[in-house]
Amino acid sequence: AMVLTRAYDDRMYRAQRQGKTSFYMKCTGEEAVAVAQTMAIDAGDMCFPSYRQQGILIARGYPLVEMMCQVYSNVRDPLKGRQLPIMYSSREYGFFSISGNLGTQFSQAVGWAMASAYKGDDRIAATWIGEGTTAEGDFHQALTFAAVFRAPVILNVVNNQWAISSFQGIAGGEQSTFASRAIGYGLPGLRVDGNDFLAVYAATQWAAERARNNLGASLIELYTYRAEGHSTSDDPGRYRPADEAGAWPLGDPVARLKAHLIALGEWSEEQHEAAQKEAAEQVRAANKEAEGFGTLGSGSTASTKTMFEDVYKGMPWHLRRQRQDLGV
Amino acid sequence: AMVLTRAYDDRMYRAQRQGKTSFYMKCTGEEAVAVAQTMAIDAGDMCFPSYRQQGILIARGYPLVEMMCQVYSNVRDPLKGRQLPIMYSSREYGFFSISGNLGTQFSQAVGWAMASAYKGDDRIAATWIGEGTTAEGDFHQALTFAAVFRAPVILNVVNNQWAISSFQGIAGGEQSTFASRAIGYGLPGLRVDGNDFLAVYAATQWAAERARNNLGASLIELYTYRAEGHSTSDDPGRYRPADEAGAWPLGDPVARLKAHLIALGEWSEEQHEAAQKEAAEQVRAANKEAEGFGTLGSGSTASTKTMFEDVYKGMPWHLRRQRQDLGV
Amino acid sequence: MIQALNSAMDTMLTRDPDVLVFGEDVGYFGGVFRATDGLQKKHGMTRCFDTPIGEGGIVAAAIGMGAYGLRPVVEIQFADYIYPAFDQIVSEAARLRYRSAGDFFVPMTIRTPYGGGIFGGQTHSQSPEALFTHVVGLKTVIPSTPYDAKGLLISAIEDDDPVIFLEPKRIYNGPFDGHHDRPISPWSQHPASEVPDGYYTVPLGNAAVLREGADLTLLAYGTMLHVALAATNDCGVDAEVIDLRTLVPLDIETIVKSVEKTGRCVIVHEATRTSGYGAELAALVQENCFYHLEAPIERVTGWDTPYPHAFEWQYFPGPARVVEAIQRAMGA
Amino acid sequence: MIQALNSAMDTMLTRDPDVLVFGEDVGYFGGVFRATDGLQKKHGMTRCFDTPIGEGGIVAAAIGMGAYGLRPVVEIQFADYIYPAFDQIVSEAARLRYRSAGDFFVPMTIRTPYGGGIFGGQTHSQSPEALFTHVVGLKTVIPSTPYDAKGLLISAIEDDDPVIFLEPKRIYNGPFDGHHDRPISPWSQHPASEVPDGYYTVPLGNAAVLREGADLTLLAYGTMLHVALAATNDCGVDAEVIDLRTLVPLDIETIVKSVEKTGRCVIVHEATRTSGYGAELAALVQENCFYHLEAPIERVTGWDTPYPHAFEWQYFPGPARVVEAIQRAMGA
Ligand SMILES: Cc1ncc(C[n+]2csc(CCOP(=O)(O)OP(=O)(O)O)c2C)c(N)n1
Ligand SMILES: Cc1ncc(C[n+]2csc(CCOP(=O)(O)OP(=O)(O)O)c2C)c(N)n1
Ligand SMILES: [Mg+2]
Ligand SMILES: [Mg+2]
Repeated sequence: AMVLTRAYDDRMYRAQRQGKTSFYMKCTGEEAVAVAQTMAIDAGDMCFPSYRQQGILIARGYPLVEMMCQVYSNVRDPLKGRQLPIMYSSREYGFFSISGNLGTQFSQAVGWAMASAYKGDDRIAATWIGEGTTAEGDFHQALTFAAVFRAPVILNVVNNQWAISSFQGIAGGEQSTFASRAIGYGLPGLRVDGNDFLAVYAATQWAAERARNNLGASLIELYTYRAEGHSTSDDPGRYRPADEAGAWPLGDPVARLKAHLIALGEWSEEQHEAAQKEAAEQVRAANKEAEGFGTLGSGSTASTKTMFEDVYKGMPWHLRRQRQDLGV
Repeated sequence: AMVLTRAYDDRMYRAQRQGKTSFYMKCTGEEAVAVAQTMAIDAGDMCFPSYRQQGILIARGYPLVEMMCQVYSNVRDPLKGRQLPIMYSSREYGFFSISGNLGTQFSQAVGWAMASAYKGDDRIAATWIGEGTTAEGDFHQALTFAAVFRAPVILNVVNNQWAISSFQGIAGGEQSTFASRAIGYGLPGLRVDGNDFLAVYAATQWAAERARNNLGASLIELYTYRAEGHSTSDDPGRYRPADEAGAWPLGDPVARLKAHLIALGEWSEEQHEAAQKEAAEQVRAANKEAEGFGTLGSGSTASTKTMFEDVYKGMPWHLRRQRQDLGV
Repeated sequence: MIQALNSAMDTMLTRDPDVLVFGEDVGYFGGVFRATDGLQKKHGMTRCFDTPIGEGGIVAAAIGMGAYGLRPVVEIQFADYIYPAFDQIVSEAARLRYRSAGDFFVPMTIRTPYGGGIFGGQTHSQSPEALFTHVVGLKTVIPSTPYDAKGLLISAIEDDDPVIFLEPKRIYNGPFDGHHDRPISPWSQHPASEVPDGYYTVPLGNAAVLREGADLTLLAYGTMLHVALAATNDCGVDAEVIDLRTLVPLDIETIVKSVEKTGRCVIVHEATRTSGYGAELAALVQENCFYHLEAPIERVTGWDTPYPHAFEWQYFPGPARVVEAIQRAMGA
Repeated sequence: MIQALNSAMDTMLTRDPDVLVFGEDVGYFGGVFRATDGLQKKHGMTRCFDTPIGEGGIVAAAIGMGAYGLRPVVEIQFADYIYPAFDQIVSEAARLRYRSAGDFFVPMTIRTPYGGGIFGGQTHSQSPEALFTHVVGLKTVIPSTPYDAKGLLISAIEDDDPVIFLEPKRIYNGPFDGHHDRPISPWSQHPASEVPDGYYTVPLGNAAVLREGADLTLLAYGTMLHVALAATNDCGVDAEVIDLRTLVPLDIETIVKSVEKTGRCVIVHEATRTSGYGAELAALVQENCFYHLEAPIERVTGWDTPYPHAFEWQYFPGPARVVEAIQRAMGA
């Protein structure tokens, strides 16, 4: 899944560069976070991600074609062209609608978990936030409510050391770790090497166990590195050394897992290459299909009148009138 | 000053009960917090209080008459009858305008401290928040900014165990102490007996020292007890045992300091009674003067046209027109 | 009215296990205005409970619960304190259905007392309804009678979209017509003061014509509805008084029908004037009834200042000011 | 326009040691739109710096600094992300002077890019100006040309009241008249595109008549000002085009004078329609010019939906829609 996620990112990034859509965000170097954590929780558990956990959908087998159609805002886009590329949503796959507003999902996940507990449901919630975003009030409200109401939720801080142009110190990462924020709320705070697939898996499994047994929430800081730019609108050359990514000692999660498995004799270069080829092929095929449904600007979108739908469950008179004004 | 504060509270509380104003809030049982802390910092240091630190003004010698005129919203009210009683403001006495919106002052104090540091000014800021209000986002933003910018500020959490009807556990006080919230930000967190005048003084002195030497912010949790109702609009009988206040082991800060000083031979019952008499007298005299300027409803207020002033520095046309519409 | 609101929540807690009621001081204490009095005792700690003091967290939790499938009813202690939750309301609750193409939605009701007349000063007197009417995806409801309060609140709770339910705190415990210097005529004299037990609804989006009239149309809601009625009686003009009840979606037909009949319109609200909801109403009326209008549409509103404690009655747009506006409109 | 804004801040940082510039990615990087490019390098880390990602904390810090006596200029990265700071803006910055009877005030400027036309989707395209115009104590400013952008920003920074300074991001890097399908005419063809070096001001509260006309008055601001001009050229109606520049306090005289002359008025903004600032403008125009109006006041606005990514140009109120409104107004 990590390999597939990377192949997907590369393809979509190229698509944006080719002008097939307006925007894209990669998670290169952070694949282990979303993928290992998704594997460590149950398929029924609810995820409240930030925009850098596309690996969740891929690990859960959400169709690549649908993801691509969302990125292309085309006629098959499940979100009807309404959202910026990569702001996926799928209730069916336990993936909450991504918001452009940072941090809001963190405290919402606590509410979902409270509801699950109220219903005696054994599903838990998991949510992800960037280290930069921990400075928002939502982070504090999430920890406060999670502690007070003993909500079955896993609160993940993805510390990829950068928030667009500002390094983790601007968010307070130099005075203390983000994991230690949990202490003051009486919550356990774990800090793991986010590029070590197995470590991430183990820590998440522990927290999931704890939540499922109604022992309450945990905070996990996943220490990783944003290997690429913040998004296709960003130019990291302006604020960090070009070779920093390469110099990052904890390396590439894919390469590390591969090396580890090969050392164990569970995997081989050949198998890996084959896996990469297969992923690339799968992505290529999916992209071919997705592009068949149109790319941004190709004019192949949901019908314009859908623009006025879903503001409310029904359509009040003023929206009907506006739709008529537009003549659709 | 503690004795005077209590005498003041008693008088104003009675005034409200007599219908001379709309609202009042006492700090009974918490006098040591504001008074000892004010004595431990410099007169030039800036205070961003909540509504329960009237002791600051009294300790700094702000005229009782002015405080009373504010409570009565009368013609001499320095705030021109605009604010709810007890929402004092005095730049001259280093007392920031009290807001009805909880918590906002906490992060503003950090900004003031950043400004002081920027100017190379050695004045520091001190701010107070109730334990219940620590759940607001402002609390988190204050600690984050204070840590990142190493602001010379003292962040005080007054844990009087109650937030209107909810005990400190609703704010997360059972899972962990409020002092421990500081750890996750890399700030020192102190927890002191808020009813022990000398302990409060010592802790505050240490934090002030630290801030003044540009070593950064500190968080102090002052553990005390709200001996009276939340405000004159509140009826604690509905949510806590009537005798709880009496049963509170850490007792009355005034009585404790008195006993301590008498034990040391520095003070006597007679001196204490004299002090109480003098305070009562001082308050009585001040109140006589203040009531002379009118009480709420007596009609003796600032002129009605002042209602339209200070919305902006100048008065724009629409406010001039509205003032004319009212015919003032 | 407070009992009517309490009864609405009691009724819904009884009917629907997915309804939860929570907020600051809402549980054990029953709310600072007693709106949730007895609900925790009757329905249990898991159905009606106290929260930390964090409006943002309260609304965020409600959104998450809504995404799960519950129907949270939250109380913001005063409308003046809803701003810490503004991001969750505007960026999240209001947009979730749209941005997820219907995949997720927020069947949440936010109850909050608004308005002045209680010497609450500038942070216990605000009327922020206009802000919410500008946010697409929200419904904004304001009752003016006990009967409507219960029926509208039940409709709001059952509604699958987020509803901002603003409660006129000045008339929580009895009617008030703006004549602060006179004895108050009791609810009993008010048509809609009888509150049936049990379940009933008043649909969202329907205004009520509380007084038929031929000469002028008065548009009001909440506390000001009663001020408008008092002003009508005071000046003897045959005004048609319309209680909007729902601000968004607005019952435009009822308004247009009335103004086309009367040709004159006065709008009354307590909120500050500039960009208040009266502006939208005036814009709509002149767009829809331009050729029927015989006089400029008048707005009687709170002044563009914070609500000053000592000047409660100089600030409050009472019957006298409404009468002046009516006379200007009739004179024109 | 972005260089003009940068120059305004550079000028003020140079002139006044009490001016500080900060926000997310504002310091070392120079802002995601480059508005503060080079300012940290030139004026130092203590004058222009990066902050944590917490809009509430950013504004709170600015308020505290203002209380100290500084003149903070903060950037909110997108207007869509200003809501976490809404409580500090509405409950604190806007009210501090009033509630302290002038004892404390907030000489803060909040800069933030607003508006669509860049395929930013629903959270990088919002126009929330109306919300701020309803908050007493705030001034709301929106420039439409590089010259005004610099002059108004300097005035805002020097102003002793809190100013919400909304920047039309669509025209940051060049003009745009709404004809997304045609080549753009460069700034050079625009009268006010020349930006002098150094210090100069454009006063707050004064509108500008950008085109005199006899038949109809077009009210617009920001990006839509250029759309209004384009529409005028497209339909050949002799419209008077007014750039409001400051929404609060509004230059009512200029507007009234124009509408009394033309008798027709069309209001254009990109924000959603219901309770948008166009409602206040329509209400004011009909209150002040009722007897001069020959046709209903038209509003051309964004639809009452979030800004949909794929339907950028069906949402954006372009010249064609303005022309239709002009023709309706002329035909009436
Ligand atoms: C409330 C809000 N403020 C600002 C932004 C603009 N913004 C988008 S991403 C980003 C940086 C986030 O960094 P981090 O939380 O570390 O997440 P990462 O991008 O590293 O995954 C910022 C400031 C936003 N989207 N929402
Ligand atoms: C933002 C906001 N939310 C709610 C309130 C209503 N309120 C006023 S005081 C109070 C309790 C505060 O308790 P605490 O912080 O412990 O302070 P204390 O009263 O104990 O000194 C509440 C909920 C408010 N004033 N502002
Ligand atoms: Mg990051
Ligand atoms: Mg308390």
